[in-house]
Amino acid sequence: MEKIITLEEAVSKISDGMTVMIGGFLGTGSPDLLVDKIIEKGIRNLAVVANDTSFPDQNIGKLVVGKNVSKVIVSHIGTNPETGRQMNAGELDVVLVPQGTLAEQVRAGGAGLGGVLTPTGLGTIVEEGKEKVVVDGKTFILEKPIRADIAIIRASKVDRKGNCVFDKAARNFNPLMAMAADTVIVEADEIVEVGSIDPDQVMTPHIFVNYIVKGAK
Amino acid sequence: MEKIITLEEAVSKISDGMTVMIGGFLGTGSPDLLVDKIIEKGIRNLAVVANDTSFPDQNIGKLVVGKNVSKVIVSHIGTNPETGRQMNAGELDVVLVPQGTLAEQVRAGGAGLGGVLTPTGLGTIVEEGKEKVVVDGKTFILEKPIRADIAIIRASKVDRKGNCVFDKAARNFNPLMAMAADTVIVEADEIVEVGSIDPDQVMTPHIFVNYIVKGAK
Amino acid sequence: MADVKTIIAKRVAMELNDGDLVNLGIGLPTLVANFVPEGIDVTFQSENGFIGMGNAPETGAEIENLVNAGGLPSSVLPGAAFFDSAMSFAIIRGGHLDCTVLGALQVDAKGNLANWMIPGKKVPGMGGAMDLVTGAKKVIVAMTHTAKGDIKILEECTLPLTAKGQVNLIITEMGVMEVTAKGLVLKEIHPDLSVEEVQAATSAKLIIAPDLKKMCL
Amino acid sequence: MADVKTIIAKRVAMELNDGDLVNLGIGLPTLVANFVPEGIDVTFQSENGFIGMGNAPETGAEIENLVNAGGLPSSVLPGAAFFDSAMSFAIIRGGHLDCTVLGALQVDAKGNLANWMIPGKKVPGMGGAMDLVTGAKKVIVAMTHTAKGDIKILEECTLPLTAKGQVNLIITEMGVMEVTAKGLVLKEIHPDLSVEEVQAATSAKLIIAPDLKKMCL
Repeated sequence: MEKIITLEEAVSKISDGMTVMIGGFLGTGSPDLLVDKIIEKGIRNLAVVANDTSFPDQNIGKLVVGKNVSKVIVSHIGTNPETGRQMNAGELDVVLVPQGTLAEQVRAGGAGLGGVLTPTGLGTIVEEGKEKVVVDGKTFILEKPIRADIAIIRASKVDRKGNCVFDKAARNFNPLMAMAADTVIVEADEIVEVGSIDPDQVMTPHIFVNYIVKGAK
Repeated sequence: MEKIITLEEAVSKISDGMTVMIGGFLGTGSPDLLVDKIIEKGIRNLAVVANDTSFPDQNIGKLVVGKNVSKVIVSHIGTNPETGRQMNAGELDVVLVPQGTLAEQVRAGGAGLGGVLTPTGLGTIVEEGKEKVVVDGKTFILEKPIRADIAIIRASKVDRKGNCVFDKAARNFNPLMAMAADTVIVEADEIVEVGSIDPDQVMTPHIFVNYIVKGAK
Repeated sequence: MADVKTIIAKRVAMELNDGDLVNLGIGLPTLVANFVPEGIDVTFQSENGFIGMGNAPETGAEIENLVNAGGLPSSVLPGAAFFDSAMSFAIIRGGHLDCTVLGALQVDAKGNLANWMIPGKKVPGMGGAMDLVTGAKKVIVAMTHTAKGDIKILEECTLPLTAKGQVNLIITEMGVMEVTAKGLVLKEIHPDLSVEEVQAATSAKLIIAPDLKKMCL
Repeated sequence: MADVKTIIAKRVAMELNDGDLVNLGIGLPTLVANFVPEGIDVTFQSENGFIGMGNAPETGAEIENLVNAGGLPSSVLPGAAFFDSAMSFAIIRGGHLDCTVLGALQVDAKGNLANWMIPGKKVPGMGGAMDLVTGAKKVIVAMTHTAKGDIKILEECTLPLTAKGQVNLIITEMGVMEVTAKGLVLKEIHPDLSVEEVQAATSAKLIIAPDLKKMCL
């Protein structure tokens, strides 16, 4: 099964209205070529799950500015004023989630768990409308798993089977999202032969990865 | 803070009646010297959380044979006939847990989550006496987090701060248990200088590790 | 008659597809790896913590810390990846495993499986079996049709269940049975046997597929 | 008067202990790293995915994929470790973080904190703040006592909360206040100020510690 495809082929897997997970943290570790291609193709009405909406001129930030997105589920929008503007204008649905909760929700989506029981958000507006579960006298918010149609992630080194290695702080949400989407596309800074990554150092096993595109590096 | 201590000092942290997590899978990746020292010291009445009770002549298996243990929380006892004999004779309390549930319970204990919502065990005796939670129409068993007083784990390479690297299939429960105990002691096949492990390849960050003992290798 | 185990393992192998991730239980199911059809790429998981499992190494060529879920020496193929037990069962529970092949003490017309304990006699524990049967996309029971004459394919299991309603296919030396909403459908039959002979060895009422085929030995 | 931010950061640093894992919020709290007392070893976490954070690199010496949680270039010290966002927040939520230092829009006598949104005006999102304040063993609010004359230390917060009852200590240029069951106890005061002056800048009723000390500048 050949997983390496062109950018054009990769983005053809993404349609208007899909839920898309995008790896990265303020742009670090985000799949830049894939996002640029989404904008070029004019795909719209996407629901994006990501840590943040980055900066206006970077990755997810550009998707917001380009109005390719109708909903974002993120922990932070402060670095992208356009996200706040669209939210206040009623043009963009913004769901804000505590970062650790978001990470566990994505992990739960990938791990077949029914939800996440977290103390984070208790006594705040985050708990509004959510079920609470008491375990041994302690109260937790039940946060639901999150899955997506597509995850687009970025890795520094990927073998031709799809085993991924991430570099430094570019790891962040990437390995979690790779587990939680029906289709996973990785933008690889470097594509290497199978067998050249030490099996102990694989961070995302190849079985999670459907397609590989070569990044710009 | 010097973390490297002697075997004698390490085992002095363990007292009769404690709950002890022990890494390993049928002995692979288990801390052999620490377990032998527990037996030598005659520590008794331990509650052991582990994947299995290994073989009678190996690691946790020896603890069972030596009657150092009054309770085990494990997924499998089939390779150690003595565990079954003690269980049937009413000498040992055996709690059997599906392996994936056990892994998540330990992880939840370490990650501050209130519990695990899993479909595993539905319709079986595993669900007996347990709360169920329905999320979006699907039913899950609520399994509680597990923590321990002490975790004793095994790593192949550990730096003097406590950063751990595990080797091949010896990883198993070790990194999970390192997160879920009040005190964590790692038996290191090799102790290396701080800075000699690539920060991208650390599998258990040093902040989880309280003490390091040199293994037999 | 050709070796019974070989007949079963060969037939199971025909169920595997290119790109599949497969987990083989201990014993008979392990033999399936020897019969993967040429030209397809199947990845085997060992639930103690890796994918890309290869054959057992020859005596003397064992690799330290590399054992399978039965604790026996194992090997990995190029492109393998090691991980911890939480990741291993995230793969299993999260629906990333295409197929699991297990033995049974009993299996029934509703797809219930019992393979982890005989109360008062033998309680090895469920190990990873409950997660495997609950999480895998396709669950194949591979076993001899009867156990020394005792019937194992029942209208309803009497032993404690491993999972409820999760079995998809039962493959024995006598035939191939699919679990459907209406009951067990006999889809293939050993060329030397009559339908009556198979039914006589089966408590569950067999529905005979209109296009009943001869099993390929 | 010495630089206000320096006074605050220096005083916060005195709260750190040998072996602590500490997370510093963006802005003023970041300065704390410059004043860690000699002879103690403190590890800093960056919640986007590492521990062992060092100083910001000089211009031109930035390291690819190495940014802090504010997206700014960062560095790591020997013994650092990178991980994904789920692990990062397992550390935070799981009680492995000894101390978090954050700014506030408002903080109150009950230990409530508001620092993530001003409804209708500014909604940057909570990022990791809710998890940090909920999970850290010790929560220190480090901020200027008032915001351009506006009072920030209240009897009860009026802005949406970040977390309920989690703040332990408030450190400003005017003094050090501990959150207790009875209310805010003023434990240290700026040497140039009177208790009345501090109370005048504070809405919450201050309880004056019997052993009220002069703040060490």
